[in-house]
Amino acid sequence: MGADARPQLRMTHGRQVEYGLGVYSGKLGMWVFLCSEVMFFTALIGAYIILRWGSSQSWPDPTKVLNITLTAFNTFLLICSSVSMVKAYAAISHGDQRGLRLWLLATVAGGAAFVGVQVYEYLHLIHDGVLPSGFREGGEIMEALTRAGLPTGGHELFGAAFFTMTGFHGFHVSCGVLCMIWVTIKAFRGHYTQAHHEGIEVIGLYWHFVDLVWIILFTIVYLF
Amino acid sequence: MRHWWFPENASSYGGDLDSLFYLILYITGAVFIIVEVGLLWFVLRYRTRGGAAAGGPGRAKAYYIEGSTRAELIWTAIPAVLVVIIAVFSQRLWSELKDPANVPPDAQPIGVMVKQFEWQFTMAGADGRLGTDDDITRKDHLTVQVDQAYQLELQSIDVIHSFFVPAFRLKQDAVPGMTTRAWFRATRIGEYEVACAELCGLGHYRMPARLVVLSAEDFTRWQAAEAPPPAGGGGGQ
Amino acid sequence: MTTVEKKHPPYMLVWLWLAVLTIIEVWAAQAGLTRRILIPILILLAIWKASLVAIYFMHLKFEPRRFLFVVLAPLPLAVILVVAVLQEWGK
Amino acid sequence: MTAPAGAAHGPDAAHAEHHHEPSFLRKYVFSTDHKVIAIQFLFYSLFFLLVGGALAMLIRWQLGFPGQPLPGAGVLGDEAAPGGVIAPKFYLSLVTMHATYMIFFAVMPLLVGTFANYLIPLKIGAPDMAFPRLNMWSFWLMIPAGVLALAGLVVEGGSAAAGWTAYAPLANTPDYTGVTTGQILWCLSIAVFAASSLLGSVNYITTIINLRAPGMVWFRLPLSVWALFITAILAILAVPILAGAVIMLLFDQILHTHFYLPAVGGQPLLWQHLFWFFGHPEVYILILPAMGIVSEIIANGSRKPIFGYHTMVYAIIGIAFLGWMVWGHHMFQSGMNPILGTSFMVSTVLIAVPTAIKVFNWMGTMWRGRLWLHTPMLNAIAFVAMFVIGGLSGIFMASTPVDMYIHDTYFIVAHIHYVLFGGSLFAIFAGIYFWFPKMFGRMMNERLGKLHFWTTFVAYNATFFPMHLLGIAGHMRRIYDPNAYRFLQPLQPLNTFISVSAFVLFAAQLPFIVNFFWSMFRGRPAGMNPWRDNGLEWTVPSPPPHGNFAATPKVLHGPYEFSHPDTGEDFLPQDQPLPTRPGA
Repeated sequence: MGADARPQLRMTHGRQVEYGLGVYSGKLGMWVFLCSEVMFFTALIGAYIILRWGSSQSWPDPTKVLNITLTAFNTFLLICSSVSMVKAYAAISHGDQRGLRLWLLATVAGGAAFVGVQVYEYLHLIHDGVLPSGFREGGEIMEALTRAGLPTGGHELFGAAFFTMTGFHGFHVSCGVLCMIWVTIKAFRGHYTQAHHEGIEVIGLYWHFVDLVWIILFTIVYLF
Repeated sequence: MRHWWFPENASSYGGDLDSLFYLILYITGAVFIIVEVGLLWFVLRYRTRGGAAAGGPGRAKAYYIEGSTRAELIWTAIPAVLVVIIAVFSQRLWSELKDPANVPPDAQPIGVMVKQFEWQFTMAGADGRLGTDDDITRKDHLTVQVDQAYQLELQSIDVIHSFFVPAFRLKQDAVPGMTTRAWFRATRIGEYEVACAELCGLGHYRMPARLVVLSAEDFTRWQAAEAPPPAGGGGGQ
Repeated sequence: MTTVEKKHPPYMLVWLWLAVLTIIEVWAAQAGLTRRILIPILILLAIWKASLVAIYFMHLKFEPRRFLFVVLAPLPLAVILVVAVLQEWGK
Repeated sequence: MTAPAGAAHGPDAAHAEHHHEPSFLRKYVFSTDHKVIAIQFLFYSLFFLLVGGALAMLIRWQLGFPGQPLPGAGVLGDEAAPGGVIAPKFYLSLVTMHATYMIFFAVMPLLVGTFANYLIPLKIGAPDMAFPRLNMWSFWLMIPAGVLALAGLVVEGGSAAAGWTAYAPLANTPDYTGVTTGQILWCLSIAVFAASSLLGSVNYITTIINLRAPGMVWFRLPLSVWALFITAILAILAVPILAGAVIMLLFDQILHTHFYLPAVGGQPLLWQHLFWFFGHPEVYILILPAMGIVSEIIANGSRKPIFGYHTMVYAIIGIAFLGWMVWGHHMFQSGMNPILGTSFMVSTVLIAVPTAIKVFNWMGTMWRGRLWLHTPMLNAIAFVAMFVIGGLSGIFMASTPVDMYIHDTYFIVAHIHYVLFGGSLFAIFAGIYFWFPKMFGRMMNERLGKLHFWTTFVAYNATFFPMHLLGIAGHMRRIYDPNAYRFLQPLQPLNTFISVSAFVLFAAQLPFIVNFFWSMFRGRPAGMNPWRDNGLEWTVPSPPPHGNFAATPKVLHGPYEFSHPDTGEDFLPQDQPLPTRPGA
């Protein structure tokens, strides 16, 4: 995703800071793309809010259905991965190639771990009977809710909304991890120097955006 | 030509709707004529013969004007005023049609259950309330009394349909999972057709229903004849 | 692109703030507060954390002011959509 | 903003030595040159325009001659057209796919694919788009999207049959329409189309903001670039909503989720809100570029500066801004809260004001001009004439009670076709006639062009104006055979007349097709500036070389200095200085 390397574009790059919003093309393009991602998650999270608080349907209590402590750890993991991304950017802006590589590896590890925990949580939930089409009769969750005397109504939509939102967020994190691996390989080849490292900042923007969406998702889906 | 224009109005508010339509027609018609005649006149008045060579050096040039804010103010203000007029008149009729508070107090309920490709009407019997024993249920057939207000309670079993009576200028979608309401008051005795206006599958084009408006006496006679036997018998079919 | 040496905000401090706020959130969610108090608190904490990430990690602090217009463009639209549709049944 | 000292404004030395010749594959197929990508989009969308038109002919045959076998329809197979008579389910697939192809795969790629790709870099003086590889991907993603959309026609069960609006319970429950894989393919093709459209829009916004030539400040941008810029912003913010909504519709079908199924708490109206929240910015995506193209061509054809340039820019921004607050006018009768109906009526009625400003400003441009009625100018004037009818008929729908009668009738179909065909398509024809010489280096034949224009103009009005009458008589949309309703039977002569005119309209496109392919190889060679226009694209040879400008142009004034009193010619390209008045 780094800036285009064609010679004459680099010449025009030099001039563009003067005209645009004072932001080079790669970063501006990524921010415009992130605006469209905000609208995409607006559609999904907006639908969740509307389905949950719009209709009179009762909604199973997420803190009971989902494993909060595991996802809290997962959120912390993603925040650490975000920090390591920023440290990588700070390292290369000081010209520290070794620091860049180490922090990039940490970021990739953090991202992959996050996706791993997410997949584990999915398998655990599906095993317990939380499906996109609703809670499975006789599944672990249905038993637990009925035993605790909690309402199980409206569970048909819970699975659908939960899996769609967190699923697509996981998909975006996985794409981010793949791009990060590609950037790390280029970093090991010395592609980024102190003078030219837009690629790191652009992938960093995407990574922090994905972390930002997770912060909102974690609060709305898991804690309410 | 009668058929290529509005069907004859047969409901109380149909006349208001038609007059609002004509108000908008006259306003937009005037603007339409101004623009089309203006365009035609400009084309005929200012066209040049020479085509490609028209713009050579030394030839007469067009009038060099960047624009005139005065003219722009005029053709901003006038459309703004016209659309506000249309909005005000529309809102008055809209609240009369849709505001639950404006439903005539004497309106009798009619239960409309729509399913893929047929209408089922449940007319309140003599007691004027639904859910009582004297309700009359008919498929694709609705009988009402003239000059009596009725409130439709539309429900759909499967997909979205739309209850459309062109003669009454009435249209209201029936959405599964919701009860949508609409009221009308027939003002002309006769038989009218009910159509489905929202795409609802293969049979969307063939689900007409008959809506019969009877005078007061005929209606009571019809109601008595059609009412189910009082001993809790099922609705006559 | 010969950029002047970029100032870097205290990343570790921001990281600490984020960790603390997350712990507070999780504690609040499980402390059995009534929903009327819980939901505003959680929303505020989420917005606080999100703006921390956006301002410091995404370097919005160092971008020209005009650029914020591009960044904040979708938010009012999201609010318009959700609020208008909630009007539908949220009586 | 002082210019950084290091930036060289002289001829781009680095550009001169860029001489290695790319392979045929790199140059024409997987090219990252915005001009080649634009021409790829052009052929792609003209193909879908033809396919969409053919489906429309089948629809008109069934409505014009209900139940009668169509000669040669046997090829469609027994399931779709038993004995040559179109079956009801196939009819619904025709209606759905006609709209889907025309909107998503013909008009939008033409306006936002072809013209944006071709004009933006050339008109702002940039060598290419900001992200050439991303630009290439935005075209190559359209191939799977197109294949998925076409696959519906041949797949078992037929293609999607729930209308291009795919309203909720009908579209996401296979047994209501009998279509299973067709609807899934439709959802997938829309999702892939959304990805391609986003990549394109990211490119256009970044290029316009960052890669403008020196001197090309915001208010020297041509109106077509302004329109394409605002359209790209609308696309960036609206298309993802469609992607999200369509993905939920897809999950309803394959994962048995219940987003829009009311039985278990889902909301059918949720789909309508999400779809139309995308839908209305979408129709402005379809019309704003057309308005930009028409502004260029009317100014050129009148040999006169555009009337009120700044107002035109603010009108585009006004339309785009209001475009986000009107989506509910598609849902007045859908069971939506009537109070919301009032607010949507007010915002919809307000949009008529900036539109009226634009129309009167176009007329102001033609007033006291020296009209050179070349074919692009004829099409542009027809755009203004026809778009006015479409805009005015829109006011009938904005008025909520009148919409109660005409909603989902042929009055709406007439409105759609007056703004989309009378509006966007006439502007597209104008744009193709106008920039064809720059794209292919040869002029299109004027006589064939005028023949195509007049026959299309007459047949178009004969086809779509009577639809207003059908709508007023209460003729509903998307019905297979109107004679099932007694009150529609007297309208059959109108339907037959419309169908015959539609066949004439389709045949009227032949001169354009012949002209298009014949002129590409045998047209009169066009010089650098055949239309004597001011845009930067007319200061480079046609077709422009790779990298467009030998030396980055320096822009000295706005793009509409026609008939300037002190210049010899009646036009003044943007990179030539304004003559200083002798005494000024």
